[in-house]
Amino acid sequence: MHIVDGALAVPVLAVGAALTVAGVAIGLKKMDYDHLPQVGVLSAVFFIASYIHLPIGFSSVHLILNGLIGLALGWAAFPALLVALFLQAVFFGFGGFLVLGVNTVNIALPAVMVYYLCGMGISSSSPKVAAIWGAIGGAGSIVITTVLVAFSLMLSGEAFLLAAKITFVAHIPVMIVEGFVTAAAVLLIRKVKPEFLNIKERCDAV
Amino acid sequence: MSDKPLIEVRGLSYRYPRRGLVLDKVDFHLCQGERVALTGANGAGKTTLLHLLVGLKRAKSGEIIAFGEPRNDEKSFIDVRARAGFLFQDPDDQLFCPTVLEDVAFGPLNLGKSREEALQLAMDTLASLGMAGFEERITHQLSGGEKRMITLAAVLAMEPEVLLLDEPSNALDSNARQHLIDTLQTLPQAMIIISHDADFLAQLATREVTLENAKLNPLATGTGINVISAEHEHA
Amino acid sequence: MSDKPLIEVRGLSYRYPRRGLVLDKVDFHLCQGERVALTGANGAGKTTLLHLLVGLKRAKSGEIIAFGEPRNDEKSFIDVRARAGFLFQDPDDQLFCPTVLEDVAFGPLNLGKSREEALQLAMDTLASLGMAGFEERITHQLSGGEKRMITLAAVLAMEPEVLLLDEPSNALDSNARQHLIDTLQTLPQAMIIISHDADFLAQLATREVTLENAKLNPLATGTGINVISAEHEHA
Amino acid sequence: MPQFLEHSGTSWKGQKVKHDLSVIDKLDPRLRVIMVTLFAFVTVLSENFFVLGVGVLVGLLLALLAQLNLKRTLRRVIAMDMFMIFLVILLPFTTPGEALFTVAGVSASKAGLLHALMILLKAHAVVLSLLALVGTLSATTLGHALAHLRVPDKLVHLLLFTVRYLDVIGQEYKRMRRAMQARAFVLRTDMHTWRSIGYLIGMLLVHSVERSERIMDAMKCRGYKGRFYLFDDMALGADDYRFMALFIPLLCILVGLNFL
Ligand SMILES: Nc1ncnc2c1ncn2[C@@H]1O[C@H](COP(=O)(O)OP(=O)(O)OP(=O)(O)O)[C@@H](O)[C@H]1O
Ligand SMILES: Nc1ncnc2c1ncn2[C@@H]1O[C@H](COP(=O)(O)OP(=O)(O)OP(=O)(O)O)[C@@H](O)[C@H]1O
Ligand SMILES: [Mg+2]
Ligand SMILES: [Mg+2]
Repeated sequence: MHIVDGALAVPVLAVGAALTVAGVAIGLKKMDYDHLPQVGVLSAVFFIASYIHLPIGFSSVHLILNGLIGLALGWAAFPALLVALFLQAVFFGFGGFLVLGVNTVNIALPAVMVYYLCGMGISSSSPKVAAIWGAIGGAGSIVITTVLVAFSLMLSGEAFLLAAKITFVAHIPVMIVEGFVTAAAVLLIRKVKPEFLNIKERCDAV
Repeated sequence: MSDKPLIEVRGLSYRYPRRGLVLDKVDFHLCQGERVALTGANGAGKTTLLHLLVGLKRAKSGEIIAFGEPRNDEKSFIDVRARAGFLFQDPDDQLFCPTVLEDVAFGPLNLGKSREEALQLAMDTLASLGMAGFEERITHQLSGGEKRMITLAAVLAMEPEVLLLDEPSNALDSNARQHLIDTLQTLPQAMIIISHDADFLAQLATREVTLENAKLNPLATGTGINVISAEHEHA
Repeated sequence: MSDKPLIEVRGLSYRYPRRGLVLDKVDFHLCQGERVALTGANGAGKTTLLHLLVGLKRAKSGEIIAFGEPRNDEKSFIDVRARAGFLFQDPDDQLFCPTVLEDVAFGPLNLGKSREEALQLAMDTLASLGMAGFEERITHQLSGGEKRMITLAAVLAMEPEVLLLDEPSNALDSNARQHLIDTLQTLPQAMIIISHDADFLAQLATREVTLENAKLNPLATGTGINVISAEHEHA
Repeated sequence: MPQFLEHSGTSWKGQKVKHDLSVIDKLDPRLRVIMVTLFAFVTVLSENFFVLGVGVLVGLLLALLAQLNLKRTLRRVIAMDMFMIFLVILLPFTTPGEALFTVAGVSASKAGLLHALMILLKAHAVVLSLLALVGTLSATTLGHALAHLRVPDKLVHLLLFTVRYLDVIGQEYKRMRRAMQARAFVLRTDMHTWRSIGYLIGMLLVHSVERSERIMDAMKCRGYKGRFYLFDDMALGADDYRFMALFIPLLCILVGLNFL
């Protein structure tokens, strides 16, 4: 999902950077110092998820988990994912440096959207309903991410259209896997530590 | 009871990148009915040895013969893992399902059992350990002693022929510890038990081996070395 | 030696959301020179009690008087934490700096010492525990026993007046355990020691209290309850 | 990303990647961050092949100066290549223009090929300089450098926390995965696998959050008041000025070449 340096047009880079700055600013504002460890942990989990490969037929996919991170963090997903992507870029050469803004928006914006779209759903009293919303969140965030990646490519040149389409098709298995995995993770966290998904607060708010 | 060893190890060596040699040409065997205590200082390499036995780490040199066959690749170790139950040093590492029943049924499911069979087996195993009624409890919220018993159930539900126990009595209070000892004494499986608790081992082990300076040395406890001791009390 | 308690607790209660009451109107005090063993089954609430003493959790009701002053808000507990050294159940939670020296110097730096003073203090503390030469080692790569000694050094470097030790002998081999006992015996501080290891406590504690059904009950060990025992062996 | 790269990151301790000390390590961390940023701007914004060629050479030179581990660096560069391989291969065929050659009836344009080449050069120049100048810092030092460069305090703290937990969580993940393997778990393409991995991740999160709370507690017990201390001072020295004296004119020349 990471885009490398040099591929995108300058205006796309600039818009991505601006959106990331805005998102991170909101995220930092909503996150107090006592929340830091929790956000840091999720940032680390995103980092590690990219090393978890699941087989799909003869090939394999790695997890992204931005849906799960969004569900747990809301706007704080922006700083969390920026930090993880920054570390990946600097120490592992994943993605690039100047595209960091675009990459962050592509992965963190869907996370925040999922937080608002599926947040109610996963706190439903029925585990089945919650799991379904978890799956929607997991798969949905990948759908939105791929669409955003495709958009960033297309806006940078007509010639990228085919690559953008292929990116989308290639990620369909990822969407399915992420859906199931996120649903299971949501089910487990609901049972074991519901406060972690802000489920209690949401129930109270209703 | 055959006298062919269940697990046999010849000239096993292992080194960690920055740590150097942890195991140096170790020989070892485990026979039917034995309960071998594996002792040694912190960091001697006890956990590492058990990991090697089931192929979670791969030896740099040496042979592992388990259940009559040499094992050297991932594929052959999968069969070993199905037949040797491994209890980890920290029960938290081993419990990952939300409820006790799901966790205990995980192993049988991996062995290809159907969902119904696996659940039945899980319930039977829990009952036989005196843990009936825990099925729907949330694993994460159990006490240390309960977690230990559940991980034991999870391992026994796979109906293993051998048990590998890594410091099972750690952080247990005296009641939980005694319950564990009593349970282990009734089990028919051959075992390797890592522990720093001399009294715990005295109540269970039929012989003792010690890891020191990367070498494995036999140590006599009770009447015999390398033979099934006479006090061996299982039914 | 004054007979005013260093730490005193009156009517302390605590409950966890799904777990219910863990501590029910507990009274307790720790005097100069005492080494109190705190025992109880797994999940009895021993760790919780220590956390309450230094304000890491906030009691639902009850009083905590530490070093002569009542403590009830974050601010007043900061002073308690500076004067009471807390050794956590799992050393991995406590070693958060990359190297040993940085970790041991972390506390003194937070207490406002200059960098030179802090480093000097860290080195002296390590030396006094027989851990000189470990300064540049990477904390993650130490053995269990070594980690335990380093966390003890980290706590002692803050020159605390009281030590709170949560299962310090867990998973230690017999040498490391004896080294720990010997070290603790030479320390002048009053201590509360949580442990399931009866022999370990027998060598250290001057009296014992037990948590059971959310209540704290005194238990006699040796000659006296609530008074400094005669066998108290520090210099 | 190919399978063989799995776990190359989980074994990273968030500390300095082990490498021989080099000239680069004598430079001020802040300077390294600023220089690599400027260099990235100069190369990414350029459309001139000569400039980009020199950029890649500079990247290589920096990598040599930093004495990067060859195998590890190669692995990382290849990993990056995997991200764009599609893009680069497709470009010549999807860009309209004068045909250069045809594959299976589709013609590749010269303009597309040049565009693809340009992307390759830019990406490699940036990644090499990044790994050489910043990738050789310990993550903690990097965090402090960023703090000195006025990156918001909370963000820096978040970075430091992430780095601290990476190792802990990575280890925990490995132990849990091993425990699953020990119970004869094998990754397959089925629901059982996905559910189990989902549970694993959920449990990993729960453990990690609880551990993070305990670590926070332990830090509070040692008097932590929201500040990390670091034993290395950051001050520009003679080496730094020498490096600037070489690097800044070089950057200026590269920028200038674009307008020739
Ligand atoms: N992944 C690793 N990388 C480097 N060294 C390691 C690694 N895992 C373990 N070690 C080192 O290898 C040695 C043996 O470790 P092992 O866990 O087998 O010891 P052990 O005998 O089980 O000790 P304990 O009684 O403390 O559990 C230790 O010194 C440990 O620090
Ligand atoms: N954050 C929490 N939320 C809910 N319950 C908790 C939480 N932390 C601890 N508990 C429960 O509170 C009880 C007391 O826990 P505590 O850690 O104080 O026990 P302990 O006496 O230290 O046990 P051990 O000997 O196993 O260390 C346990 O039943 C535990 O499951
Ligand atoms: Mg071990
Ligand atoms: Mg405890």
